[in-house]
Amino acid sequence: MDLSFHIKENKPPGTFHQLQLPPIHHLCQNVSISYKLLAVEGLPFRYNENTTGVSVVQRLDREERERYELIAKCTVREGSKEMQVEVPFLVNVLDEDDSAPFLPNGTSTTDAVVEFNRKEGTVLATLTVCDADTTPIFPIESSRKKYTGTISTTDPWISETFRVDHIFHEIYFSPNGSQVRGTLHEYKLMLNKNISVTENRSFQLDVLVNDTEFHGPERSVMLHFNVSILPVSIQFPNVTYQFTVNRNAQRFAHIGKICIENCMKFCGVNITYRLLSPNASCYAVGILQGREDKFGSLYVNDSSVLLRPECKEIQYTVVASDKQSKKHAKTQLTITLEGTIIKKEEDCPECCAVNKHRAECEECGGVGVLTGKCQWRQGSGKGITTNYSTCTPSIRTCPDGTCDVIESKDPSVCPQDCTNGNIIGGHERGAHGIKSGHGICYCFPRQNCYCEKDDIKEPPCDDMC
Amino acid sequence: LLCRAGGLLALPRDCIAAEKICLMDPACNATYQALENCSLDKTRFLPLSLDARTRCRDAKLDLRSSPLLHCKCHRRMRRQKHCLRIYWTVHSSFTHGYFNLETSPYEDPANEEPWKIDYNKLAALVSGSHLAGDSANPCLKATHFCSLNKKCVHLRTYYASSCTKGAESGGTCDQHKCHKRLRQFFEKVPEDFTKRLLFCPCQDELCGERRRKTIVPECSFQDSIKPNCLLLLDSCIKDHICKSRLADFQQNCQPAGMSPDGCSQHNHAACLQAYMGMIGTAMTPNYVGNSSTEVSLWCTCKNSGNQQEECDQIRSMFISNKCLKNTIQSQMHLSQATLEGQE
Amino acid sequence: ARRRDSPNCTVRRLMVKVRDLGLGFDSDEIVPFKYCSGSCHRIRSNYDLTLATLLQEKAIKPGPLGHVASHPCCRPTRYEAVSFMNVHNTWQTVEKLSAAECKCIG
Amino acid sequence: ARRRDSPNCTVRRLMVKVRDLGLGFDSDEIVPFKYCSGSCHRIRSNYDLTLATLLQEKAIKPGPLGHVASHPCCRPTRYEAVSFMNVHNTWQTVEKLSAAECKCIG
Repeated sequence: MDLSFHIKENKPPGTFHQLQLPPIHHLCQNVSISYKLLAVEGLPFRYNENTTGVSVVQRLDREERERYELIAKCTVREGSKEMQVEVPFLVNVLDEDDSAPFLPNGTSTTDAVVEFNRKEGTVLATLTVCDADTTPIFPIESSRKKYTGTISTTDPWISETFRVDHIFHEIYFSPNGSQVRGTLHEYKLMLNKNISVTENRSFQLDVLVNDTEFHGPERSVMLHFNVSILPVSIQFPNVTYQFTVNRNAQRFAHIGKICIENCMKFCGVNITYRLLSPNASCYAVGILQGREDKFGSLYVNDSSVLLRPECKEIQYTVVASDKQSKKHAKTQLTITLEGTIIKKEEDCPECCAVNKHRAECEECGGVGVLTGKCQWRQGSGKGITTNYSTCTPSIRTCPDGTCDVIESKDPSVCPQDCTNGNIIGGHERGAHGIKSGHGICYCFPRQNCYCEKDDIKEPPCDDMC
Repeated sequence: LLCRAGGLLALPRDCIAAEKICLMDPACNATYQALENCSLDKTRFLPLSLDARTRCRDAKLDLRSSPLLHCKCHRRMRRQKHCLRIYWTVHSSFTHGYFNLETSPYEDPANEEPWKIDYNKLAALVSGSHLAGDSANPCLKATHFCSLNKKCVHLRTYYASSCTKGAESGGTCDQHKCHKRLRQFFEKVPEDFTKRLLFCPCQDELCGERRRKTIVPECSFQDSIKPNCLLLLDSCIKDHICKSRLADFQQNCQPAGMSPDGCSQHNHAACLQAYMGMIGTAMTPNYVGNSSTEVSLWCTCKNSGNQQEECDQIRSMFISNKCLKNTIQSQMHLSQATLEGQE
Repeated sequence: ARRRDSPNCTVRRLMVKVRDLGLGFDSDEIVPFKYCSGSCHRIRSNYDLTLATLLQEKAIKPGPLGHVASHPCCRPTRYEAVSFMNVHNTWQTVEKLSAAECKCIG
Repeated sequence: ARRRDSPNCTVRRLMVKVRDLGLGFDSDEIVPFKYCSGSCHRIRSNYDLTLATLLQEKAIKPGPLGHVASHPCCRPTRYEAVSFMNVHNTWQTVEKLSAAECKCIG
């Protein structure tokens, strides 16, 4: 059995507990019971043998020490016999908000640069404030209200454009050897909305941190963020784009990607790509862009054009424009058609993924093929694996675990990556489509996909079928 | 109220029946309505005013002759949640501390389990069939027994499939449904199977990991950040089922320093049942790792402020509970002995 | 000897190692596999009688196995999933693996 | 050579003498007989894949033909009756003789 007590810090000295002598003490004449408090040397506690009262002799400071582990010893004497029992006598010091916030390494200033990442929610910089007091995480609302962090500005643009996020966690201080809990408060300066590419300004943004329940001086600390918002340009690298396309390519064949300078670094900037073509009769190529994509994807939009001998080299102007700032950039794109036209195989499915075997796969074409024929990807064949065998219009892009913007245009392009229908047989489902499969995976667009070993014989179809 | 046709009718043990009887009597009905207002759920932990407390205490005294005062609930009953709501309505106003939940609302566990499986017959079936092979993994062997019992295999699939749905493609699972089906599994499947699945004695980490994964931790309790244990308790107390399971656990797994088996109730079966009853609630406990039999809640006492002690108390209910530790150890030895008996 | 009628369509149960399901899952667990088997001759129609005759007279070629059925099929009308842990202690669930109920259908 | 996929389940049509229906009607008329034929592979389930494996591994004995089906069946979902006059110029109708619509079921 442990004796455990809480004493609020900063309380004046006094008795906080009375050790009781059991009633039998008076009845048995030759029995004596006495108590002692051990391990009190140097500690602010006293035990009065006469009154059996336990008292604290000075105000306790939790930030100095928050826990005292004493021992209460009881001695029972009966004649010459003596019995002793010791039990832990724990004193926990409860916290009061009696410490002011302070800067852990004296830094109240930091830089916050906005360049390519201009998206709402981006954390630009973080500053920390310490407090020797504890901050309970439960219930969290009251702690958040207690320790505030507000942007102090009169500029409505700043209040609209930035916000401060506050999180805190427990840290330990070690004044004179014992470990005491305190709090590290983190204040993150964040974008509260997307910033235009043309925005270009620098200023100091101040955040007032206030320990609302501390009543002493210096209850608040001012944090300074040196904010610099750099303008970014919308321009193509000084090259023109050239791609060759095989005349046997089918609709939705991937041609390539178009990207302005630093496009992969941009965030929160909505760049859209368009093609302008002077030569309307040879208009074979289109450009698409996924919701999260930062580039444009070129694809074959009309495969019949590829078969026209008069269309050899097709010129386009590519326009990239930013919706918010209306800024745009242009560059040249040349598509060269190559290859001799091959006869399309009869009786082939429209979708490569339907083919279950290499032979029928490589004999047939299908939606999205680059050179007129589907490609067979031979897998490792061991268990359920991402490297499953399958028939695809292009091994480079399908299956790759991503249902990209071109594949999502038509269920027949790459059902392996895009299906949300049933997948039958040993498999693991990805965010879309098949993440891994057993043996050969084949799909019937808008119906099921199957992953199964090839050695489950299905009687071959005789010529009557 | 209960003297009819000259004979004293037995008190209805379950609270739903008791409530029906009480509501038929105007006086009891009025008292019961008064107690409903006292129930802490309604007052959201607001400290009751002095006269409210007196009114509530008088209401409870008035219930002395009503069957509501001593009614209980069964773990496997239909409308268990309704029964528990009645129980806590009657008992809520007298919860001593925020943490000690007084007595368990559940009927005495001893006469709870209606069916007894001839586990040895099943064991013979498994070891006789060429399928089981000579697996040294006791937890795997427990699944072989489970697969021979229709209810076990069906309800095991029922919880596992719903606890893993959505999570496989990087999404999030439906924890509420997962909890419900975990509770169904531990309530409806004979304990001969659930105990062996959950408390299988492991000698290696592969077996230990299978044991740890049995209740699908990624969905049943794990989260990206460990919550504070006070938050876990707060969520539990607000839910009648969790609160009841916690009261049952506190009662049946109460450690007692002086007692040889470490338990104040000396009933390992009741403690195991109470522990399994916690699975599928806000305070779902589980093995801490794959190389020890230590169990714990998924929570931390960091940032507890002045409630550090209460928080430590919640955590130590599981992590340093001698009664629970002995109970789990003895079940594992029992399973080990049964396995060795079959080989 | 009297030719006894084939057993009617019903659920049959078999304990199978997960590995033997042939789906590629690597697990040491055993699961119950329930399948439908049995005769559906009792509920044939005029169509079935005629089709059986034409098949027998080779007026119709059957094509691959099971492409032409001259009687209703003994098939599951309700399925069950099965969950298990694989050798990496990862939970996996196979949907519609086992037959929960069988009937003559079609 | 490339193995072409079996054609899907569909209605097929055959002109048949009433006598050849095998139902015992004595008539010189010819009637259209429509039946269902084709593959149902595209809607198999995990049950079917597993059953096919267990059959192939002889873990399950197939029993008489058609008692165990490891894929849905191509069967009529709607029937048609056929009427004709027999050699005694008496009208006769055979109910549910011909398939009006076929689907993969089960």
